[in-house]
Amino acid sequence: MSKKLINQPANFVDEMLEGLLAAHPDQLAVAKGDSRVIVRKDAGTGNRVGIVTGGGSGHLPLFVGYVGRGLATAAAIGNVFSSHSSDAALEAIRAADCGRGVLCLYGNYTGDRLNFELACDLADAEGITTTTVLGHDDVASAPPERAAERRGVAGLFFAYKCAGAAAEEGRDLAAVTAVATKVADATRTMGVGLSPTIIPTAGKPTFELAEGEMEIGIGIHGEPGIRRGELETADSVVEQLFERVSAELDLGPGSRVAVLVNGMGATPLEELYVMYRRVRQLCDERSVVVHRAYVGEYATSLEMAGASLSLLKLDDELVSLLDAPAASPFFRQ
Amino acid sequence: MSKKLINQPANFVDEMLEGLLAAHPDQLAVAKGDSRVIVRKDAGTGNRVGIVTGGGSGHLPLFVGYVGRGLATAAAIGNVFSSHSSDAALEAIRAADCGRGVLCLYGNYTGDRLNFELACDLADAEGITTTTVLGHDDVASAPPERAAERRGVAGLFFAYKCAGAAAEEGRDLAAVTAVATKVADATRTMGVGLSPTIIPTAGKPTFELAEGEMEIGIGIHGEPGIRRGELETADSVVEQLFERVSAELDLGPGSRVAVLVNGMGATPLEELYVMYRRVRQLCDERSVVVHRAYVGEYATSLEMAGASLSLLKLDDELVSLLDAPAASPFFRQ
Amino acid sequence: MTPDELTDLLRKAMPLLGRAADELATLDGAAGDGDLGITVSEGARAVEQALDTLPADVALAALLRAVGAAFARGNPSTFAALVGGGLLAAARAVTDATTVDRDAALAVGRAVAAAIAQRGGSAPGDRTVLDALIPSLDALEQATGTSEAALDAMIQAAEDGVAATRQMSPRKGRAAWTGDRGLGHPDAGATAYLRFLQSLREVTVGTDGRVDG
Amino acid sequence: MTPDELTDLLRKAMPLLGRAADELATLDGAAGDGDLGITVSEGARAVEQALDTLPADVALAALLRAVGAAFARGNPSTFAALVGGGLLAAARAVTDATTVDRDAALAVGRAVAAAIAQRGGSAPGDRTVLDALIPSLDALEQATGTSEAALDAMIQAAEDGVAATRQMSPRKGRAAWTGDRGLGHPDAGATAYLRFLQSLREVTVGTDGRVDG
Ligand SMILES: Nc1ncnc2c1ncn2[C@@H]1O[C@H](COP(=O)(O)OP(=O)(O)O)[C@@H](O)[C@H]1O
Ligand SMILES: Nc1ncnc2c1ncn2[C@@H]1O[C@H](COP(=O)(O)OP(=O)(O)O)[C@@H](O)[C@H]1O
Ligand SMILES: [Mg+2]
Ligand SMILES: [Mg+2]
Ligand SMILES: [Mg+2]
Ligand SMILES: [Mg+2]
Repeated sequence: MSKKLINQPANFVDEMLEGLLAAHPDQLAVAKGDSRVIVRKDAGTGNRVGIVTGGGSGHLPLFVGYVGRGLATAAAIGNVFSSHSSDAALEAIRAADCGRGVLCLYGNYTGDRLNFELACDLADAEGITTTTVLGHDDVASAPPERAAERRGVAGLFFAYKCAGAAAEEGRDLAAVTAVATKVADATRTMGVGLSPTIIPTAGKPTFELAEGEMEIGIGIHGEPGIRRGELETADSVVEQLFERVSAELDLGPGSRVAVLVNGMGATPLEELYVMYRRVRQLCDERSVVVHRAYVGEYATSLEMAGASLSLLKLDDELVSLLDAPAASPFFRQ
Repeated sequence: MSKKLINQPANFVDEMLEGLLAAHPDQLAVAKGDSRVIVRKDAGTGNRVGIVTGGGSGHLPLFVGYVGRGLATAAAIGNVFSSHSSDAALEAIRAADCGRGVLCLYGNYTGDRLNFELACDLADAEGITTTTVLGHDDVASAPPERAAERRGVAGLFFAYKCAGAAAEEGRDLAAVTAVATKVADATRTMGVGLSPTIIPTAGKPTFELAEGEMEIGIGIHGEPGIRRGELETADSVVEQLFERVSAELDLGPGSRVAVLVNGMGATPLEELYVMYRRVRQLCDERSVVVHRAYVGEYATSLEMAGASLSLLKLDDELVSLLDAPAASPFFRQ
Repeated sequence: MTPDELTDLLRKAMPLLGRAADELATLDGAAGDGDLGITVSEGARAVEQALDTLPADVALAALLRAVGAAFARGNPSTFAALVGGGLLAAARAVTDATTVDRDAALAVGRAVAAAIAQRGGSAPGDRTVLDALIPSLDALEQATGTSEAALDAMIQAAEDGVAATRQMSPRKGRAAWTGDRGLGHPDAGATAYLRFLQSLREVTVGTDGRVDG
Repeated sequence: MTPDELTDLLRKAMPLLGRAADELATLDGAAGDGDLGITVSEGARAVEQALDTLPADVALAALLRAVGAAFARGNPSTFAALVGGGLLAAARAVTDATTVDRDAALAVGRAVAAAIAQRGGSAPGDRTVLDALIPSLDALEQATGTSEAALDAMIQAAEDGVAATRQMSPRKGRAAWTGDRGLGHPDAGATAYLRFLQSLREVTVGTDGRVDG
C-alpha cells in the first residue's frame, strides 16, 4: 500500500497547485485561462523572450519549480507522470509571450511533445512565434547514435538556468533558443534507482525492486534502466555513472563542467554529498574543473530512492549565464 | 536491509562533510582545530556576535545547513543521531567568536546539552562569553507545563533565521540572545511519521511502522509519538497537527504567523504543498495572517517518510528579522 | 447502425473499460511509467460525459470529434494524444457519412491508424497500439457476415497482435539497448485497444460473450 | 588487584561489549533514537585503544581519566557524556588510591553514579542507567567473600534493576504523556551497564560463568 500524505488521489495535483500558489503569491500566479498553468508573477511584461515548460507532475521542483526570475516564464502542469494538455501548453505560451516570441523548453517525452506541438501550431495561428528545444540528457535511454531520442531528465535544470539568464538579459528568441540548444547538447545524465514510486491514483508501485537491489540507468518515471544488480557502494555507483555521462563530453585537462548530483526523492541529502565527494575526486583526477556544483533535489520521482548525476560541459558563454542570478520558490542563486 | 548510497557506514559523516566542503568552498570551511566543525567562510571576522549550533548528523539541512550569512556562524557535527563532542563544540565557539561573545543555539537533547555545557565552561575559562538558547518546539515531547523539557525540532530554523538576522545587524550578545529566546518560546511544532529511519552503522530500522500506519507526534530521531493509528488523509493529519501547535500560541484574528511545513526526508514536496493548502485554509478561517510560508525539507530524519508543521507567532520585531536576507548552501532568501 | 446507435453502444461500453485500469497500469509500469491505466479510465469517463452532451441525430464526424477531443483531454498523455488526435483526423475523413457500416468503420479505423503512425513516427512492429489496431482492421476488411462476426474477427486479430507484441522490443528497440524489464509483457497500448473491442462486444452481444450470428 | 591488573581485565572485557551493540540499538530505538549500540561499541573500542597507551604502574585515577575521556569521545552522546564524565569525576574522587579493593571500587561507582545523577538531573526510578548502577553498588557494599562473589552479587542486583526498568516510564514520565512504544522494554543504558558487568565476569572467571569462590 502507498504511504502518502494526500487526500483524494484524483485531487492530488490540483491541491498541490493550490498549496503552491497560497505559499508563494509574491512569485507565482495561475494563468487566466487555465488552472493548470503557473506563471511568473510578471509574465507577459518586461519585453523578454518567454520560456515555457511543462510535463507531468510528481517531479518537483521540475517543472513548475523553475518558473521564476532568470529561469522559465510559465509551466503547463499534467497529472502525475502524464503530459499536460495541449490547452494548457497553449495558455502557457500565450501568458509567456510579450511579443518577442516563446521558447518551449521541456523533456523529450512523446506525450509532452505531441501536446506542445499542437499548442505551437495554434499559437502560430495566433501570431505568436515559438521555437522548441527538447532536453535529451538521459544517456541510459538510447545509445549515442540515437541521442536525439533520449529522454530529458534532471539536466534540464541547466537549460532553464542558462536560457533563462539569456532571456533575462534581453536576448532575442533565436539567441535564447541557441543557448538552450547548446546546453541541451552539452548535458548528460544518468541515474540509479533504489526503490519504486507510487502514482497516487494507482496506489501501488509501478515496478518492484528487490531488497538490496538497484537499477542503474533508471528513468525519471521508473522506466527500465540498463542493468539491475546488487546495491553497490556510493563510490562504485558514482564511478559507473561518471563513466557514462562523461564519455560523450570529450572532457580533458582544463575542461570546465557544472555538476548536478540530484536526489530522486527519498534519498537523504547526506548521501548526495557522499556521492558528490567521489564525483569531485574523479574530476580532480582528470584535471577537469568543476565550475559549479549543485547537490540536492532538482528533479524527483515522487518517493523514489535514488540519485542521478548530470554534467554540463561549459564554455565562456555558459559560465557567465550559469553564474547569473536566478530566483524561484525552489531555486535561488 | 537498508537501501543507502553510502560507502563504509563508519565513514558516512566524514565523507558527507568532505562532499559538502568540496561543493561549497566559497561559503563553508572546516575549522582549524577540528574536522567536525564547519564554519562560515568569514567566521571570526566582521565584529558580529557568533552563533554556534550543533547536534547529530542525519538531519540535513539541520544543523550545518544553517551556517551562513544572516544565520549561524558555525556548527559542531556529531555522528548520525548522536551528539557532537564537547571538543567540537568548543572549537566551534572559538571559531565563531570575534570578541563580542557567542550564542549557542541548538535543540534540547541531553547529549547535545552535556557536550555544549562542558564546552561553554571551557570557553569561559578562555575568556569567551557564551549564552545558550535551546530549541524546544516539539509539543508532542512534553505537556505545556513542562514545555522547557521539550525536544527541539524543525522550528529551530526560525530561531536561526531571526537570531542570525539580529547578529548580522550588529546587535550585541544580550540582544541576539533575547531574539533567540523570544523565537524559541513562540515556536511550536508537531510531526507525523509514516516510515522508520535507518542509522547507517546499525543498518536496520530503529523502529517499525506497519503498512498503512502513521505515528502522530513522532520525534526527529523516531522517538515515540503521541498516538499510532491508521494513516489518515493529509487534511485530517494537518488538522490534528494544527490544533496542537496552535493551541499554546493564543492565535486570534489578526495574529501573524510564519508557517513551516517540513518534510522528514522521503515524503515528496508535492505532498507538503497539499498539506500547506490545508494549513492556509485553517489560518484563513481564523483570520490568522500567514506572513511567510516555508515548505520543503528543513529538518529531516534521513529517509523517514513524514512531515511536521511549525508555527511561529510573530510581532513587528520578528517580522523584520524574518524578512531579512540570508544565504547558506541550503537556504537563501 | 446509425451514429446515435453507436453513441448508445459507446455509452454502455465506456464504464466497462475502467475494469482494465489496473492491468494497463501494470503493463505500462513494466516498460514505462504506469500512467496508462489512468489515461484509459479517465479517458473513458470523459468520453462518457461527452456523449451525454451530443444532440440527437448526430453526424458521425461530430460524434468522432466529440469523442476524440474528450479522450485527448481526459488524462493528457501519449496515448490520449495519439488516439484522441487519431479520432479527430478520422472525423475529417468521414465528413459526409451518416450511417456506420463496415466501410465507414474501416475508414475511421484506417484514418486513426494513419494519424497515429504519422504523429507517433511509428510503424507496425514498433510494439505500439498499431500492432493490435492494424491487424484488426485487416480482419474487418476481410470479414463477411454479421457485424457481430466481424467484431469477433477483429478481436481475434487484435488478440494475436497483442500476443505478438510480447516478443517486440519496446520503443523502437530500446529494450535491446537497455535492460529487459518490459520484455515478455504485451504492449500496454495494444492491450488497451483489445480491451476496448472486448467491451464493445460485451455490450453488443450480452455478457455471456457468445455471438448470435 | 592493582590498577594494572584492572587494565588487563578491561582490555579483555572491552571486545566482548561489542556483542551487545545490536541489542542496545534495538532497545534504544524503541524509546529513543537507536544510537546506543554505536555509543557502546565505539566507546569500548576507544577505551581499548586508550588502555594500550597507558604506562605500567598506572595510578587508579589516571586509569579512570584515560578510560573516561576515551568513552566520552568514542561516540559522543548522552550516555557517553554521562558515563565518561562520571568516570572523570571518579578519577578526582580516588586521587590517592593505588590498589583496587572493594572500598576503592565502591568509591568509584558511587562517584560515577553521583555525577550521572547530577549532570543528568535524574534520580533512581527515572528509567536510566542509574536503576541498574545504584542497586549493583548497594550489593557490592553488602558483599562479603571473594571478589568473584561480589561481582556476581552486583550482576544479580543489576539484572533485577534492569528488569524493574521495564515498568518505568522513560524520561521522567514521558511515556505517560506520549505513546507507550518504549514501555515493556528494559532501559537501554541500564542494560548496557549490565552487559559491561557480565563481560567483566566472563573475563574474570572464564566463559563457563561459574564462580570459583
Ligand atoms: N510513438 C508512438 N506511436 C504509436 N503508439 C505509441 C507511441 N508511443 C507510445 N505509444 C502507445 O502508447 C502506449 C503508452 O501510452 P502512454 O502511457 O500514454 O505513454 P507515456 O506514459 O510514455 O506518455 C504504448 O503502450 C504504445 O501502445
Ligand atoms: N538524564 C539522564 N540521566 C541519566 N541517564 C540518562 C539520562 N538520559 C539518558 N540516560 C541514559 O542513557 C541512555 C540513552 O543514552 P543515549 O542513547 O546516548 O541517549 P540519546 O540518544 O538520547 O542522546 C538511556 O537508556 C539512559 O539509561
Ligand atoms: Mg524528498
Ligand atoms: Mg529527501
Ligand atoms: Mg505511460
Ligand atoms: Mg540514543
